[in-house]
Amino acid sequence: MSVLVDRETRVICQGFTGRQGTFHCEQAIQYGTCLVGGVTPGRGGTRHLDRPVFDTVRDAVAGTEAHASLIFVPATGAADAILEAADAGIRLIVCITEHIPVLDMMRVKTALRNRPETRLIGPNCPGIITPDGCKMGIMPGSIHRRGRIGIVSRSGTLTYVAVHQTTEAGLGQSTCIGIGGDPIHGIGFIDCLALFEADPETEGIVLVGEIGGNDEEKAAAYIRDHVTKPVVAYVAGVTAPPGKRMGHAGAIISGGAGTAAEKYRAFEEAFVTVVHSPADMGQAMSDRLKRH
Amino acid sequence: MSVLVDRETRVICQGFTGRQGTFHCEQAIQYGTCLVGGVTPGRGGTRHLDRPVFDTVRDAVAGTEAHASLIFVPATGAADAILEAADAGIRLIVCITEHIPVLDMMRVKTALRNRPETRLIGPNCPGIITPDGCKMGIMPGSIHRRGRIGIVSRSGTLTYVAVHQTTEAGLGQSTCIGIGGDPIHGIGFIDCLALFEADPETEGIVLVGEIGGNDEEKAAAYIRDHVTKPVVAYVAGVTAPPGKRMGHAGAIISGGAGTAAEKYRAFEEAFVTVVHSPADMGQAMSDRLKRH
Amino acid sequence: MNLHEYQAKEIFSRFGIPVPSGAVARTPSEASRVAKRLGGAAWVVKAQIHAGGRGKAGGVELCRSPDGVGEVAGRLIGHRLRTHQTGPDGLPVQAVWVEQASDIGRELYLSLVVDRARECLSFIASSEGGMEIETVASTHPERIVTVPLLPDPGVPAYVARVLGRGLRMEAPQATAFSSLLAALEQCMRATDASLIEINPLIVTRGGELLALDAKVNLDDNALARHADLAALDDASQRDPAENEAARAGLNYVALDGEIACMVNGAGLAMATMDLIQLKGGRPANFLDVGGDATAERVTEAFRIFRTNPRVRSVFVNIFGGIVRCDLIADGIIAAFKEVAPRVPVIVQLEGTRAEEGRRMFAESRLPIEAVSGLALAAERAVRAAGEAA
Amino acid sequence: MNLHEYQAKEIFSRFGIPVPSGAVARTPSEASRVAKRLGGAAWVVKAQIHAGGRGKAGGVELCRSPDGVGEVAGRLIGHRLRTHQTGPDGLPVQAVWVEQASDIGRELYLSLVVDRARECLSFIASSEGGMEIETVASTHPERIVTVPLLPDPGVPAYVARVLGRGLRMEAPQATAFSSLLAALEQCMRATDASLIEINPLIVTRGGELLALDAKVNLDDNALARHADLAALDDASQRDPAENEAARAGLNYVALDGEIACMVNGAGLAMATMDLIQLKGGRPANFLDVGGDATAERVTEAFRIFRTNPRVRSVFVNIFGGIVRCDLIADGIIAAFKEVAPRVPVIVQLEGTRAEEGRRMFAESRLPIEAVSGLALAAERAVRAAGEAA
Repeated sequence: MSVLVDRETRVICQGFTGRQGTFHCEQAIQYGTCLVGGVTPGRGGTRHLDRPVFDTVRDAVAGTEAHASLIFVPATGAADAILEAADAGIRLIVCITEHIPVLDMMRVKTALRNRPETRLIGPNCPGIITPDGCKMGIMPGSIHRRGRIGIVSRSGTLTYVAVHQTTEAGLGQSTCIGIGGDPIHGIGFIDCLALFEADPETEGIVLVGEIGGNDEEKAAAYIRDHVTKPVVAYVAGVTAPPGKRMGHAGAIISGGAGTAAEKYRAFEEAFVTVVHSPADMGQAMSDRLKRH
Repeated sequence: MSVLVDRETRVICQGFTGRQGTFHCEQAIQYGTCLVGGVTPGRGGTRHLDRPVFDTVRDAVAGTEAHASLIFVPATGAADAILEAADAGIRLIVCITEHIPVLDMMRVKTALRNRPETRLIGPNCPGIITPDGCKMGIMPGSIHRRGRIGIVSRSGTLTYVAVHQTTEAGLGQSTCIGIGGDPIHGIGFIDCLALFEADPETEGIVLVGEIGGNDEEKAAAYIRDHVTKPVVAYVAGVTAPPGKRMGHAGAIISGGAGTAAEKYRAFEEAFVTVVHSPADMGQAMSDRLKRH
Repeated sequence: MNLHEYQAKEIFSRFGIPVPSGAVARTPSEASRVAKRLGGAAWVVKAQIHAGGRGKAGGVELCRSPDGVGEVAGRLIGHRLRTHQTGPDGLPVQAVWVEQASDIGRELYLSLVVDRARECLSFIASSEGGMEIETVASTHPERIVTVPLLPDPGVPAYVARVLGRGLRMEAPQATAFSSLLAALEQCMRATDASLIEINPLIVTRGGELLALDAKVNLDDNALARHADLAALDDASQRDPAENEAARAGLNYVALDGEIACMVNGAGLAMATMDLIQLKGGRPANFLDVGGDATAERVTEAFRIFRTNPRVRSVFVNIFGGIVRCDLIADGIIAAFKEVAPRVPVIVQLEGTRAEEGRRMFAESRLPIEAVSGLALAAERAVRAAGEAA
Repeated sequence: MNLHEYQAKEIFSRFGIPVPSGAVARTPSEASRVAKRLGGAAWVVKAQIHAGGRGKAGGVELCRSPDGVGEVAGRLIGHRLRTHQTGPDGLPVQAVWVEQASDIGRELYLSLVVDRARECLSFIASSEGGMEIETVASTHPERIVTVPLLPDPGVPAYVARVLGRGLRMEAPQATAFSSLLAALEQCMRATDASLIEINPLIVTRGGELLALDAKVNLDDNALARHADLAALDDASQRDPAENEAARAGLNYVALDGEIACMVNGAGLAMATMDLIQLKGGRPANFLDVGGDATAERVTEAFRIFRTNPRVRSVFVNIFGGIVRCDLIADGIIAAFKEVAPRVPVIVQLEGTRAEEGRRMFAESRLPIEAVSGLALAAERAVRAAGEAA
């Protein structure tokens, strides 16, 4: 078992023939991902990486029975690419693209509310990987080991750090999900926590948060009420200068929350094992599992 | 038990001081409905029917702890009234108003998708009643008897006919819901069927459909898979001239469905007791319950 | 509300949806003047009625000279045109649309509709232009592409790509096609239309996109905010009785049976028609007198029934709710005294104070038969019509 | 991207958001000419910097004569203004905004923001204008009204009613207020703003609504589609090192510690700063060199570190993923050779080919200390900084 993706996941890539798409699709194929084709408007009917290219996602779905799509389309067209994937009935959309305008993402989220069966991961994220099963993203496959820990993170490289540490600790990963750092994004901590809680292969969960917003506070409340598996949390940004990233009023709206201290407090109240050093995630998980 | 509304439901009325609002609120109060106040912009701070009037729904909710709203606002402002009620956290919105433009209702439904906790009944409907408990609508209270049958209908007067027949048959009603006949509306047959199925007081369900759209076909599929209680269905419009009500392409989209014959076939395949005469609903329910 | 093709094309032009050069004409001489002014070597003259199927019915003609245009216009204007969509009497042609003949390369279908099931607007496109979409749907459903739009205004780029693929649009038309889609969507929202249909949408041999026909249905409920559009209504295209009824606030649809129905509530009115058919009769109309069924409205309904020579009996079916049956009976009796129907009147009352209402009919000594019970009353109305025939 | 008040007010005018009559001036004489041209008896001169708190810092002055306007402008232009939001060095004033003084009746607060939690735009209003909204939120949260908007454009009527109630708008301002809201929403969408704040929004004694101040933040990610707005950027309002970094494609934020950090990935960069603090040091900057950490970017980063006199050690923290650590080590070595830092350099490599990378540093015989282990490396960087101080 794993979460959201496995060997059976039939993946297409939007922006397949571009530089990024080509490079990461090659890596994904090498990793063993069931990548069945790709989409580049105007290139329909050709082949790329020994797989068919289609003009539209609808064509690709009809031609390959894909139900997951990995998006490398540049920022100006990325929101449109997500909408197209949803329209075509894709169930899992992973958007790697960064720098999508926030109003575009608002529109995307509104449209996705009409499609509860469609899940979006990202944008501006490393993607999702089930070790030895399916790699949809830009993470280095080699650092992963099939194992017992579910990892969910807002940050790209910090996900890899958590992966590395759990691999070193001999725990391995069930599935790792980078949900992305944009203010408006697809699935969040709570969705992933629910999935990991329900996944028999996952024995512990590492959550990597960041300052800003109040997703971590909501995740903590959710863990308290719904998660029985041990959770280790780290929140980056204790030292980040305030006001450098978001407008004042944006913080007000979420009830003044958003600092690392508040997030840590929320996790502690939910009996989450918190670590204040990014170097301690793997060890803390290992210790917690021994006590569990 | 009952469905959605009972003696404890705290109701406000939007369009409270208007002619329609005044008349039907008087009736509702007489019937025993817990009507706690109303909203008419510009009249905040005054009293009407011995109850407080507020300028906005937010004020009314703050002042009365209402969680249900009955709307009699004229068509030009009705969509806005629904949106205001949802914004103020109202959980059950019943909109009686007819003739709301369809693009306005599209907007309303999009907004309500952000608020899964809010239910809308209508517009263009008679409302909802739990006999001897709560009357939110324009139905004649006197024809109802507290009892065992849940009634859901797209048509106003046909609801009353179904009520009358189940009263005459000695069955009575648990709750009666007129979902309204507009192309885009709030809760539908399936929502009501699920509620009646879950309600211990409801022993049988009368469903009154109409030609057009494919809500009846979807309801039939839902009954087949999810409803264990006996259902009697009548569909009005066998003789209605085609094309008088909806554009051609509108029907295409729903796969050519929409005729009374197709709807009857769908119900029969779902083991629903269908009646072809509107005079037979009560009797059919009575017979079916005896066999059950 | 339906619009004429010429009105729809004028609206299209306003929103930048390309249509052939043309103009409306209300007399034959005006039609031939229009042709001269437009220039060119061939013109199409199209009868303006609120119905499809005009081509097969002789309502659309290609002419090679302005005189020919005038002749065809003369044959059409002032006459009734009967198509498979009009009913046996046809519809009156009061104007023709004259346009330059187009050099048709391919004929496509494109419409934008209110998509009830998805609760949004949806584009429907088909490579089979010129055919009724219902026909394509039943014979070649795979040739129809439907793309729902997002709730907020604007047409995303992928929509144009998906529809373009379905219609086999070529690269040279890609930009024009996506502008066309954007214009259609703007037109739909700005006019509160419930349907915009272009059938056929053509690609000319020169590679241009043109709306060769134009159908726009407006949302009646939104006409209050579009006074300019409401003024485009052409009552001549409706049954006169329906127009009269609409003025009186009645919801009336003429049918071709012999039993006139008067009912309070649209659903019950449909059910009453069904019941009449079930008992072997045929309804002469659909008529919803509204919840309160005032004496004025009942009187007006009786008047309309009198003008219909096919009517053999009148069936009044009232469910007394908030408005009591006795008050409604009072209204019916008053109306009867003012406009006595020449055929038997059967009344069925149910609900609040039905008993009292029935007694009032009995005491009125008028030829009104009050029958208790829906099924029984319908049977009686059907029998009475048979006896009167 | 931040805008100056004068730029924001010019945008406001374009969208019909009422602002006091005024103009920007870049010299004292221009400022006094503006005052004369505007006319009136009193003017307000406002220093244009990208920070709030100008009033208390002497950056906003009321003048009773055009000469006075010139004097105040002379005092401001060409100097740095320090407010509680600017940091110790203040920000350079290169222009002032001169406007007619307004006859203030009431001061209100109104903003339109990107509401992350609700994933929509939301209005925030408060009857406590002129105060920072954060202060009101902590002292009088009940005086703040937040109304989320629908996903589609347009401001529903109820939004104006609810906000109007919260701001105790009187009937005479109702229409102007709802136009103001509509204009704000249009402005937000048309400019891809992430925040529009009017603080204070005033009601004049004459009952007029006026945006007395104007703050607009634009979404950097959307600037590509707004060339006109992108041109409004004022680099003088940012740290010079940050500007340099931005040109090199580095994500750099200057801080006031002594340990320079270079990290690949924004999250890991933040985590690295946290780790430094945990070990008793203080980071001199946030710096994300990007996933591939090319020799050019590393070189540029080393250059920036050299210009910061506070830096006592450099901590390079790289997690090798798709791009291997040995290649990155190569880049670091090349950069080091070009711009040798004057302070100790501690490198921690993890991930793909970390071992090889570490060996390359050893073999390079450069003064680069490769430390294995995140915590250990951070400790070493902190210690090195202490030794260097």
